[in-house]
Amino acid sequence: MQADFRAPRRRARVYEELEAPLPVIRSPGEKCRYRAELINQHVLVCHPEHIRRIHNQGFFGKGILSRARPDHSISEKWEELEDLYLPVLSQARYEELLGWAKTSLSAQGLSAEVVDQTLHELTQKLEIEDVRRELREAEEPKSEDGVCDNTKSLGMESEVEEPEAKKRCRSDSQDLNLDQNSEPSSDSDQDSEPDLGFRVPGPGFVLVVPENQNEGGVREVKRSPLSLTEYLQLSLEEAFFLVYSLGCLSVYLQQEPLSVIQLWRMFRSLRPDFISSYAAYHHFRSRGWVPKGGSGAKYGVDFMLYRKGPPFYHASYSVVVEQTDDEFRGSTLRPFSWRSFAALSRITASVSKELMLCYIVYPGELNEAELDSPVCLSKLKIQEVIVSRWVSSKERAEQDDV
Amino acid sequence: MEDLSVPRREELQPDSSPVVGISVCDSAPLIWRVQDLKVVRSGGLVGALLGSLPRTPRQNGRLGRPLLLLPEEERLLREGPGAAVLPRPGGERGAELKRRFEEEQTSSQEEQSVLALQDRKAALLRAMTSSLTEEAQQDRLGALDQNFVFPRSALAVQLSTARAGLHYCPEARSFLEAEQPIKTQPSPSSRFQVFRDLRGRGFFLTSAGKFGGDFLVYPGEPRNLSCLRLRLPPVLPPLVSSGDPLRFHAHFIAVCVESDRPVGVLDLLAVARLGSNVKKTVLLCSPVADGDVRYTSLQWSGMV
Amino acid sequence: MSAPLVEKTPPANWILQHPAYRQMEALEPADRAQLHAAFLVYMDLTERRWTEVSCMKSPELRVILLEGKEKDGAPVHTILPLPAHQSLSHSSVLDRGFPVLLCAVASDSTLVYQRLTDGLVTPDPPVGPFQDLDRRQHRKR
Amino acid sequence: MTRRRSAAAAGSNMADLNKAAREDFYNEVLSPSELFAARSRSRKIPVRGQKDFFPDDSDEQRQRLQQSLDEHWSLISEERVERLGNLVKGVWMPRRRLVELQSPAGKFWQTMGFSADGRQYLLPEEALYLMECGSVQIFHEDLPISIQDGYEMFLSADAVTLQQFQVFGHLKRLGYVVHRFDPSAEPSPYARQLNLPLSRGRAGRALKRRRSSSPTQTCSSEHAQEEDMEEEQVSSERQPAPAEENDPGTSAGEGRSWWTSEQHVDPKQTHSSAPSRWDFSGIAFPDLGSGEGLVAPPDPALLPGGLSVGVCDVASWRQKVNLRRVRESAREQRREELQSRRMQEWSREVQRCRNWVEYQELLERRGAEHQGRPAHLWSGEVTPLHDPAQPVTTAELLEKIRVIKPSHLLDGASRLSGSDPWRISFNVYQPDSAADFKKSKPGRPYARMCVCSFHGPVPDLRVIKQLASQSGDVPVVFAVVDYGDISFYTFKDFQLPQDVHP
Repeated sequence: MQADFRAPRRRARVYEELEAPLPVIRSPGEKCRYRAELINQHVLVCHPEHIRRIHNQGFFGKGILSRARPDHSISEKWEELEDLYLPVLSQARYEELLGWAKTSLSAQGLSAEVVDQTLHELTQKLEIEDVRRELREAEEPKSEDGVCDNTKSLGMESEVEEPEAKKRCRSDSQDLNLDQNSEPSSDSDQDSEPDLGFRVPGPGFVLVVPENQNEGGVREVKRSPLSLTEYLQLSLEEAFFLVYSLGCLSVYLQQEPLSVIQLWRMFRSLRPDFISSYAAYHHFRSRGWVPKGGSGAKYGVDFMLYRKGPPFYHASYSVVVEQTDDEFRGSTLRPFSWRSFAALSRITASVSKELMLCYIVYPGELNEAELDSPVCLSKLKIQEVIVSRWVSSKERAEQDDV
Repeated sequence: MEDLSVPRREELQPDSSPVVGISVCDSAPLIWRVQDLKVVRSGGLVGALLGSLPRTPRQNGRLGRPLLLLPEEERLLREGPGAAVLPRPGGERGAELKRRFEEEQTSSQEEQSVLALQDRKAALLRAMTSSLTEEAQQDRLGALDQNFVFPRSALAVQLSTARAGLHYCPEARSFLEAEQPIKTQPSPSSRFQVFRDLRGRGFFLTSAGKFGGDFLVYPGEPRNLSCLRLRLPPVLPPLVSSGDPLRFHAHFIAVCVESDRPVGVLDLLAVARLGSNVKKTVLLCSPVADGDVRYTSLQWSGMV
Repeated sequence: MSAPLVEKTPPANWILQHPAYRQMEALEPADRAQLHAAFLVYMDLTERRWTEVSCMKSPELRVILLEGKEKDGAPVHTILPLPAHQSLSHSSVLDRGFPVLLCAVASDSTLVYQRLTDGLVTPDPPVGPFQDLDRRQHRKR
Repeated sequence: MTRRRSAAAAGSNMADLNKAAREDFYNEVLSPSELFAARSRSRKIPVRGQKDFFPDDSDEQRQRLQQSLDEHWSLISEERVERLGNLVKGVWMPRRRLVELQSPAGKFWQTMGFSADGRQYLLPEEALYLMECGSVQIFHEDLPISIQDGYEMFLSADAVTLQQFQVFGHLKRLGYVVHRFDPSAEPSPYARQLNLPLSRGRAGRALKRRRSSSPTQTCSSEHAQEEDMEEEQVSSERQPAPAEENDPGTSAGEGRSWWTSEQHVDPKQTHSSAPSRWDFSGIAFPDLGSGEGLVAPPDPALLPGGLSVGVCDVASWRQKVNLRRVRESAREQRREELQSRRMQEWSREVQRCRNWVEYQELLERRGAEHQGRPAHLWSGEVTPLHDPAQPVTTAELLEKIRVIKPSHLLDGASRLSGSDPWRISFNVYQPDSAADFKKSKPGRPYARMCVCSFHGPVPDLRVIKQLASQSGDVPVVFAVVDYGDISFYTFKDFQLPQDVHP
């Protein structure tokens, strides 16, 4: 019996347009090659432009400092000060950042004297005019790779991202696209969006306000001691997909790029169920959907499945991945009882999603040598099953009041 | 036949006559007699009603007898106030019973016939206007007397719920066998330990399967806590209990886990999420040594 | 033309230089994934303006725990950061004395917090007439 | 502790027990006057008010609770009283595990019971349910039996179980028509696929079904073998799924109407103005519209060397023929136009190639700029599925990376032996069909029930496949009994539709 397909629910408010469904080139001459680091068994993309593309083209990963979209900035609160627009930090937060800067400087082997002096310079009160001048200067040179030059490099890259500016830049690039569209014989090379999207010269300044306004204290403009650049953390499945299926990502371990096989072996060693989990992920991607493992954790499942991407649609499915042999026996990844099953089914229904069991069927003849390479994926089969509570119309009317 | 020295059933306090008759159907412990149901309920055990409700059988909102006991309830009952398994019917029953059944039905028909006639007369009197003379009224009543027939089809008969009265195998009453084992589904003793402990704290418990837990826990009476600390067998609270599921929402979803057994974080997240969805606290319950139970409340943190 | 240059060696990863990270590393945790989880949770808590956030090693669990207060004057919480694909036993969260926040860390760094408290914590009564949320959802369909 | 108690009970308590039991013997029997009075009693169920959250020890709350309890007990203790004339009389026949009716059946006959040898019978679950409804009075050895007797005599592990009866009663009370499921009455998957009429007479079978000793009756091994053989004969033809199931218009209903495939071909592209070097008139175009789901291999002359193309299964493509197009935002449309223009340009270049050699050269030229692919990805034994230097449309890309084969629940299901304890118990028909329901022609069930215990295992894929294969196009519902609660779950086959965003 075939389950009906339920139309995904579009979000009530959508604030963006889809940049691209996947980070691949669509016309000759474009380039797309990204880099990530394997740190502590996790894959991190550090380059801001790479982050932006990988996230916006397919919604891979999550910003480690942000809730979802990698748009972390030094402060959520911004204030207008004359003609400047500055992030606001509390005195305590400012000092915390300062403390980190200090420890970090010391860790670089600098003498206490140098550290103190650096901090002293850093913490000096600034006049608005100084700030304006520095900002003017900062706008002159254009950085090649989109990373802001105007950072006080203290071992940690300082970079402040100004949301308005970002938005402006992005709409610029869209306009560029439109112009090209009206020009039929345009050179397609021109269409590749250059780094316009991330040239966001953050002010590098913050407005420090005292913890308690009533106790006096002054609001001061200071240099930001450091800000943490956002990194994009990819789940193992996402990373492997970008490497193996799209060929657009290179994962480095201690500055050495890993081959497809090396990565496969490494991920298998990190997560025993990696093959099944990846197979499911790969399958959903190959159908054009966006699986997110992180959102799945919120509901106690392996993936949430979105049409187009989380900004556009509510998730349609909660997915639990299961593996079976070719006799279709057993459920080893997540041995369900009716109890745990009832819980999942109920949670899923309460948020208007459907529960999907995704069985990865391993043929009997598949041996360990074959499993040692992602080529084995082509021998796997996938069986999707939709689980739903069957509710008769009359039963539904009865109140379930406990 | 009746032994008058025995106090009438109604006068018995629930705890002075605590033996509950349990009958076994397809190895499930069922309770049929109202009196037994009341004793069980007064012990704070809720059970689950399975049968169609006589008054309006075609709905599932409210069901009627029999009452199915959870394995934990059944065990607690046997350890506590006492329960006995009623034997399955068996043996001979003769023409004697059939004769008595027919006799009683005949006498019931006679009695109902009289009642029906009275009823009809009363109705007739109400209907007749005062314009009729006394004599005319008497005539009509007399005619009613003469012509009144109470057909057998109009006889009201009882379809007994519990086995009692002149029914098949009435000798069930002849004895109760105290220790007949009940083959219920094996229930882990950790579940029982948790059930006993929570019940001992005065909570009402029902099965929480559809909520992904073991028990739904309804508010109880704090004063019962003292008896738990002393680890006394649960006392019988008064008939009107404050947290009765009839009138109160469950506060907890109890999930029994063995304290040393690893639970997947995803499973934990699922059940906690569920609790927050239905506004209940998820309670991880682990029996530990010497019959004690450790509880951890699992709540959505509100940190999103 | 100005495509990102993979070949260029990127600036050093600030995580590895972060004082809190170095402190955690100094505790010599056995599980690198848990260390990473702990650091992410640390960053999240400071971002949420928790105060006095510190880390320590739990000898019995062999993991890094965090401690901190939601704000000044609030009670101390123990935070147990755990990769979402791991498991834990009930006994490991018992007897902490004060509330434990379990923070499940998904492999893409999504954090999910759960509050664990010893004993029975009665839930807050629902606001307004109580109805089974689940059912109402159903009816909407 | 228990033991001590029972030792005591054996002594003095035992006498008390007997006395108490004797009391009960008369306790719940109504007197003739009570019986007579019962005819005018209320049929209403008191409405349950909103529940409270916290007990607050207030008198008001206590009163409400007391009232609820009073209502509860009065409902629970109420006995069934019926006019003898309204009762159908039945006699329990223990050996046959049937109830034979002694007086004409009532309205229930439309959906329950069966006739054989000129007599009318009820199955035990039907009789018990009707007893609970106050419609029949069942006698055993000339004495009426109680509901309790009915439960104890009719239900057992080797016949109708208590849990099966719970599910039966639950559905009946909601108005569904519920019949025992007889696997031998179901067409084999093969017969179903070919839409064969049942070869053996259904009427004769009906009796057989009705008499089956329990709702869990399994099909005979002989029949199972027969099915297996039929299965083997057609296994090669089974590949294309039945068209009916795959037609999005019928099976997916409206839900899929918004859906579209991006596989459509832009008309501008196909009718390109560029002069063609190919002689299209000489190329036979496959006919996808006719019944065959398979397309013969193309003329080898049209193919580059070293390439062999076999028979092509186009079933999956045909599903997509009638899909409608999704509405796109203006930007999406622009982007797609742009892309199609780029592709047109590319295709113009490609069309300038006279042969495969030239095409390879073009590719090489194009690829030149993509030289220097990172060695760590491309020099190894396993390379990425897609070369990121090659421009590609999303649809092409997805096609390229689709390496894991999807599977259907019915795939390989018939070869699974049915030794598992999972069985379908009941066929269920919609309540609104009850009015014109014909037992002789029940039609296609609305669902089939597999009754299982909440404390038993959850079905694995094998079980789901087995039962799906047995049930055909009727959904199998797992009725999971958790003491008094019954939850129903379905496990349905699903293939996530492709969703291509430009």
